[in-house]
Amino acid sequence: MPPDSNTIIQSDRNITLKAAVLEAMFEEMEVDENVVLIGEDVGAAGGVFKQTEGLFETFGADRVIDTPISESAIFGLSVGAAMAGSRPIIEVMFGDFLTLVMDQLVNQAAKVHYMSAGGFNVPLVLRTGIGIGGSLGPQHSQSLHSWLAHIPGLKVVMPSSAADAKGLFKAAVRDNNPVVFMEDRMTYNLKEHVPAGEKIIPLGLAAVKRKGVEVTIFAISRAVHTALAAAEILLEEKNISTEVVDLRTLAPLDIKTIVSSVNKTGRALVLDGGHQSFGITGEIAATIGELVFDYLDAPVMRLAAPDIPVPYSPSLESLMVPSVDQVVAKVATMFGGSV
Amino acid sequence: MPPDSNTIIQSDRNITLKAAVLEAMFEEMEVDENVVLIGEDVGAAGGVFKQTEGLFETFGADRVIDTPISESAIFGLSVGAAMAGSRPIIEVMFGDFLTLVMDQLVNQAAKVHYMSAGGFNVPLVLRTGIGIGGSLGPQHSQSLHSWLAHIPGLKVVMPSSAADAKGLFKAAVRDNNPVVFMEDRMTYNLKEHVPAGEKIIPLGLAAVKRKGVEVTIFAISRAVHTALAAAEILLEEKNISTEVVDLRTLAPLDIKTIVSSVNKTGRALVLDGGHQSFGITGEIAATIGELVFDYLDAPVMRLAAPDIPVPYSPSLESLMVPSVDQVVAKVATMFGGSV
Amino acid sequence: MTAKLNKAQSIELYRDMVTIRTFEEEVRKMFSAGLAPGLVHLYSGQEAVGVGTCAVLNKDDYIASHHRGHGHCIAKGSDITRLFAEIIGRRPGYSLGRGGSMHIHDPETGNLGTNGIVGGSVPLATGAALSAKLRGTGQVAVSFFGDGVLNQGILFESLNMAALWSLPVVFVCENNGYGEFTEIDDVTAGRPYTKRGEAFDIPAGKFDGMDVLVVFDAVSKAVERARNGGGPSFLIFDTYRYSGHSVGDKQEYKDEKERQLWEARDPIQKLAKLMVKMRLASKNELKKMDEEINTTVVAAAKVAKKMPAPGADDLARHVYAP
Amino acid sequence: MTAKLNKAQSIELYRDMVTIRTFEEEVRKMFSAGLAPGLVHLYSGQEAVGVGTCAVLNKDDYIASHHRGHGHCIAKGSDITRLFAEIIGRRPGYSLGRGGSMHIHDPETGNLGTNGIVGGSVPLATGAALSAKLRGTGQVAVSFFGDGVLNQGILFESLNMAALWSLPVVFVCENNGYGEFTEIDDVTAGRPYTKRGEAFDIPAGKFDGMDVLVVFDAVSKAVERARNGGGPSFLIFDTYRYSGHSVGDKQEYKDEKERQLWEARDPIQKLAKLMVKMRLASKNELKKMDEEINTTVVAAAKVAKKMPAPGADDLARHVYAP
Ligand SMILES: Cc1ncc(C[n+]2csc(CCOP(=O)(O)OP(=O)(O)O)c2C)c(N)n1
Ligand SMILES: Cc1ncc(C[n+]2csc(CCOP(=O)(O)OP(=O)(O)O)c2C)c(N)n1
Ligand SMILES: [Mg+2]
Ligand SMILES: [Mg+2]
Repeated sequence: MPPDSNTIIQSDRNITLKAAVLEAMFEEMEVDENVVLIGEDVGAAGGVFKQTEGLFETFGADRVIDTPISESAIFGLSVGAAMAGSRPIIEVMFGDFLTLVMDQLVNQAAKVHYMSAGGFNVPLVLRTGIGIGGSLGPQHSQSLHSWLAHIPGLKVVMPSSAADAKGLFKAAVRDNNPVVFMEDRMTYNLKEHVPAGEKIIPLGLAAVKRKGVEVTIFAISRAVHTALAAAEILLEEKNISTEVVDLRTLAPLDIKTIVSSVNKTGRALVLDGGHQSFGITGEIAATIGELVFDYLDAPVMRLAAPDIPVPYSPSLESLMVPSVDQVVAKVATMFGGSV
Repeated sequence: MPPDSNTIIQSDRNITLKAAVLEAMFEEMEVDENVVLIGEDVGAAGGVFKQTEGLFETFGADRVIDTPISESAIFGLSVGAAMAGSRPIIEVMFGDFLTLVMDQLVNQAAKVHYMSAGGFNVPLVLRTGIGIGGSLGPQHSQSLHSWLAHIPGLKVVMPSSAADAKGLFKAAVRDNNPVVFMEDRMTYNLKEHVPAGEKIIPLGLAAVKRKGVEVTIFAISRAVHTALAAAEILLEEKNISTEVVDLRTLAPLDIKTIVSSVNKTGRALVLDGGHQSFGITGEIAATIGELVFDYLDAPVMRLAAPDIPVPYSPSLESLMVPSVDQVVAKVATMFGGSV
Repeated sequence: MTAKLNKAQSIELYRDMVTIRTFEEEVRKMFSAGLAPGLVHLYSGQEAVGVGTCAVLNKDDYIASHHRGHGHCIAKGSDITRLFAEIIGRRPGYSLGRGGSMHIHDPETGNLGTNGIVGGSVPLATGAALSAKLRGTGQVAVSFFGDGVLNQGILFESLNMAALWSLPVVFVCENNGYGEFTEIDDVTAGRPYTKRGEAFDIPAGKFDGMDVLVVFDAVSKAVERARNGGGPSFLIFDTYRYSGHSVGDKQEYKDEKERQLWEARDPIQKLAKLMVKMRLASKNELKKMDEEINTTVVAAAKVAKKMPAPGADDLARHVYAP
Repeated sequence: MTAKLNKAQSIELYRDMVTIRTFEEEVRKMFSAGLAPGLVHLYSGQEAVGVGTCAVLNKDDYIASHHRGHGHCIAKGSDITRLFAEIIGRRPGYSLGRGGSMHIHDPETGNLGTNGIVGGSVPLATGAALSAKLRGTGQVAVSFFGDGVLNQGILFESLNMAALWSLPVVFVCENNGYGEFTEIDDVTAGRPYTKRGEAFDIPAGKFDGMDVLVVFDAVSKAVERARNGGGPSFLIFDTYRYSGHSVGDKQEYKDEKERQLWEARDPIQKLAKLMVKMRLASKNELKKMDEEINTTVVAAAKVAKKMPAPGADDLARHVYAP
């Protein structure tokens, strides 16, 4: 039983992102017995962040599998299991440890369907926690989503809120491709109303989280909340009408929604929590520059984490996360002296 | 003795890129006994592409070390050795196998200097062959330079020609940081005059390989040659004056040269051999869009490998490499109907 | 097995080994003629391992192969024309000609693929075994790998989980003495190498990989154990690759004597002699079979060479599954 | 060592163990007071391993530590005030407060760092040993790692190269029975675990990690062998962490009895009893020492707490070496 699933009544389903993903796992494991969960401490312990709590008790040790600390082979085994007909969900505790599974992810999982001319599928979900916060230090704070989005054959999902997380996770489990599902730990406890039951959000659709007409902020994962807060301030303090687009998935990337928003607003800021250089902001800004050039009233701006290992000390760590103030300031520059 | 080093007279130093790097290794190993070469088949066999030929005979098994097939630990040991005072050159046979060393590269090598507040350096060069060609198939044709350029603490060098390769390799060996030196195998046999002896090319300086005034093509590694060939055709057939900038290093990135070139030409195409989406072309195009916006006469365009695993069959493989014709066509579109 | 070897079985083993040898000769010719564009690693000399192993397996059992994998594909039952086609990059190949020699997958025969990453396929086989166990299908998986993999970390991680969960997987190490141009004994500590399996309490053994009946016996026991829930086995077969690491390698690092010693133990000749001795086949019958096989293989090669290359519209297919 | 244990030595071992225990208590308090912002993993209970090992080493010998590494830093001779400072993220810390508990490096004491990647530091120690050998310095390196690392591939790869090249490295596994909340025996195949070293022909042994003299003896032999060109050793010390995985973990997965059994073998009490019995120190002297250490450690903590956080201009320093 996932916590609260029975006790929460429909009208009061205000739950956290963490609980929403857990609920998605629970539901998907219930409908498809080929779905198994594999990872370190995911079983009896219920996950180091209690993010898999209750699954072991419900589905047993055969379907909720505690592993040794062997990231490379855990993931490699999952690829083989997926090729053979299972649908594994693999948890990699910290996104920083993706560095240990890259060979199996990039050279095997991402290419098997292509290399076998469609003969084999690799239906799996790699779930991992990312982001800066809580002073976890340089080796536990990285967000390497730009790497993954660069690899043909992988899908990359990064929800910003509970309802999206649930719907996207369910879509990820049902997808026949390797999907990397990245959750910023700082969003784990964000609550919102999550509709009960079957609500699947197809991968590849961005969501306009706030409508506006003068500038668009593109963001994903935790950064969406920064964007929304900045939009509020921009309206109140500078009378700038800001649209906020949550990309939700990087691969597939919803270029249509990106283009149509900037066509309307004429200005764009791309915001991200990963390191800025050679990260995702470049791709999105470049895409906009290429496709919307004639409608641009200002250069496409970018804001992401500085190119520095994420430090431990809270006073420095907080400088690594693009702030609401920085976003406001950056957007203001796009309106020149006029604001 | 590096091949030819004695027999070639100064005036006739027309040597291949492969020989130039070998010469650089030879010279650096001669002047600094802490420089050691480590890798698979690099010793007695002289490298699978004969790229380390002669080093074993000259420097012996203590300094030219044949390893087991254990990429993760080979690289990890090298990091430890570098921290302790050695200056290893590590060869990873194919750039695709970087996936096996990412943990030690990203979580250790790149961050040690920062995490130790300057207490330890990690002076090493990771040398690897990349690129598309020769039908090596999906697992032996990747160019993952965008990953590396995204990681603070790493330097990334990608020479396009023999003289650059030698000067940059020597700089890389003398650098006190982890440097990834990537050579496109398709450039291995390109020859040019390489000055004898000490000529170090500092990391972080792009080179204008052809002067022009109407459009700039930014490229790196093998793609520089595509750009140069296209520039020639553009001049002859369309009377377009094209500047070609060889970035040479991605980290540090020579933004000054990039900006000043586009300030002059007003048009830019970014060309690369890696997959296009979320690759390096996005970063460079976005940087130009941000910094040169007011001087742009056309959207910054990009051309790179499609987002598809690199296929084996020659007829398809060749479609993965941006061609001279594609570059010419793309540049032509920037001049609208006027050309 | 020698004692109870019957005619049908012996002929099947013989036929498969000769088919592989003949196939590889054709591949070598194709390469020399410039038809096989990439790297090709020939299996000649190692036939007993692949054939002896796959002879034990059911069609729906899994194998995961490596860069020297043509022999495994053939032994597991893939179509040789389509194999040729893939190796020379033609559209009817197993991957539309987009994978080549190192990336041949055949779901029909449970073949999880030849593989370009040394060690990369070990967890794939182990994971297929995990899935078989979870789904209760009774399938077994075989992981083929070269001696070079004895030093890849992912092997050890896989061994640990296979043992821990008693997975129905057989680890088959083909020790041909070399990884590319380096002698395996020069870069590998610990003797005998079977201790690498025993460290995980996995039953391990080292066998003559030039004798197909020895292989068949050893693998039979391992597969039986696996199928009965007894977990993995770790088998090392000593064998030899007659060719260079890939076609084109002149093998200057090997000495002539070594080569002769191994060739004297040729797995095909060995079985042939035994069959004649046990009166399972006459020399003439074997010779006839050789010729038949040669005709078939040469014909298949000819067909493959006439097959079309993939078209531009094949480039972007199958990047994502529907 | 028991037989020839002298006063000075025993006092040094005792002092280091008590310092670590006291230090960790202060860290716990700092964490509870909200001063240590990240994750802290305490070494309490395991002191004998770090202290017994480092007592054998010279100052310029290398160690590479792991996420539970405060004890190693102290035993190797780092300054406790700067350690506290780093753990609470203050500028005078070893990394300007930018590394924290899991990223403490001290070149002065040959400490290649505590480490946040399970298994990540094993090749660092092995590589430092390679460098020492190449440079002919006579230095030895110790790789400290937890039982969880027994299943990480990079351990095996490192063991192989260490054995192959007879590197002066000692592999010290601190088996405290758990990796986070999972019992090591539940996820680790093969008994005894020393077979993981023996597979590479590395001399291996399992020892009581609650007895500092046992540790000292075992490591002494290993270091001597390493220094004399005899290559690596693989030592497993059975020990116990009194605290949770990190401060905050309530350890519901452990049972009370187990805890009591281990506490009865407390390494500090054990040495204390022996010292009294051998008349190397009286109970009173030990008590006085405890108090002195407590005063010193508490004072250091106090100093650290007053130290400034790093400034914004420290953020971007040292991304690249000059
Ligand atoms: C991870 C990885 N490292 C290196 C290589 C390059 N490589 C291809 S085959 C080979 C040797 C493999 O030796 P072995 O496993 O003994 O197989 P054999 O070729 O002898 O059949 C090497 C080093 C690779 N393909 N993958
Ligand atoms: C590569 C990697 N995987 C997982 C983790 C998360 N993690 C941190 S400590 C730990 C348990 C380590 O157990 P062990 O090695 O026995 O050390 P102990 O904590 O018992 O001292 C885990 C899984 C990590 N830090 N690095
Ligand atoms: Mg071999
Ligand atoms: Mg432990």
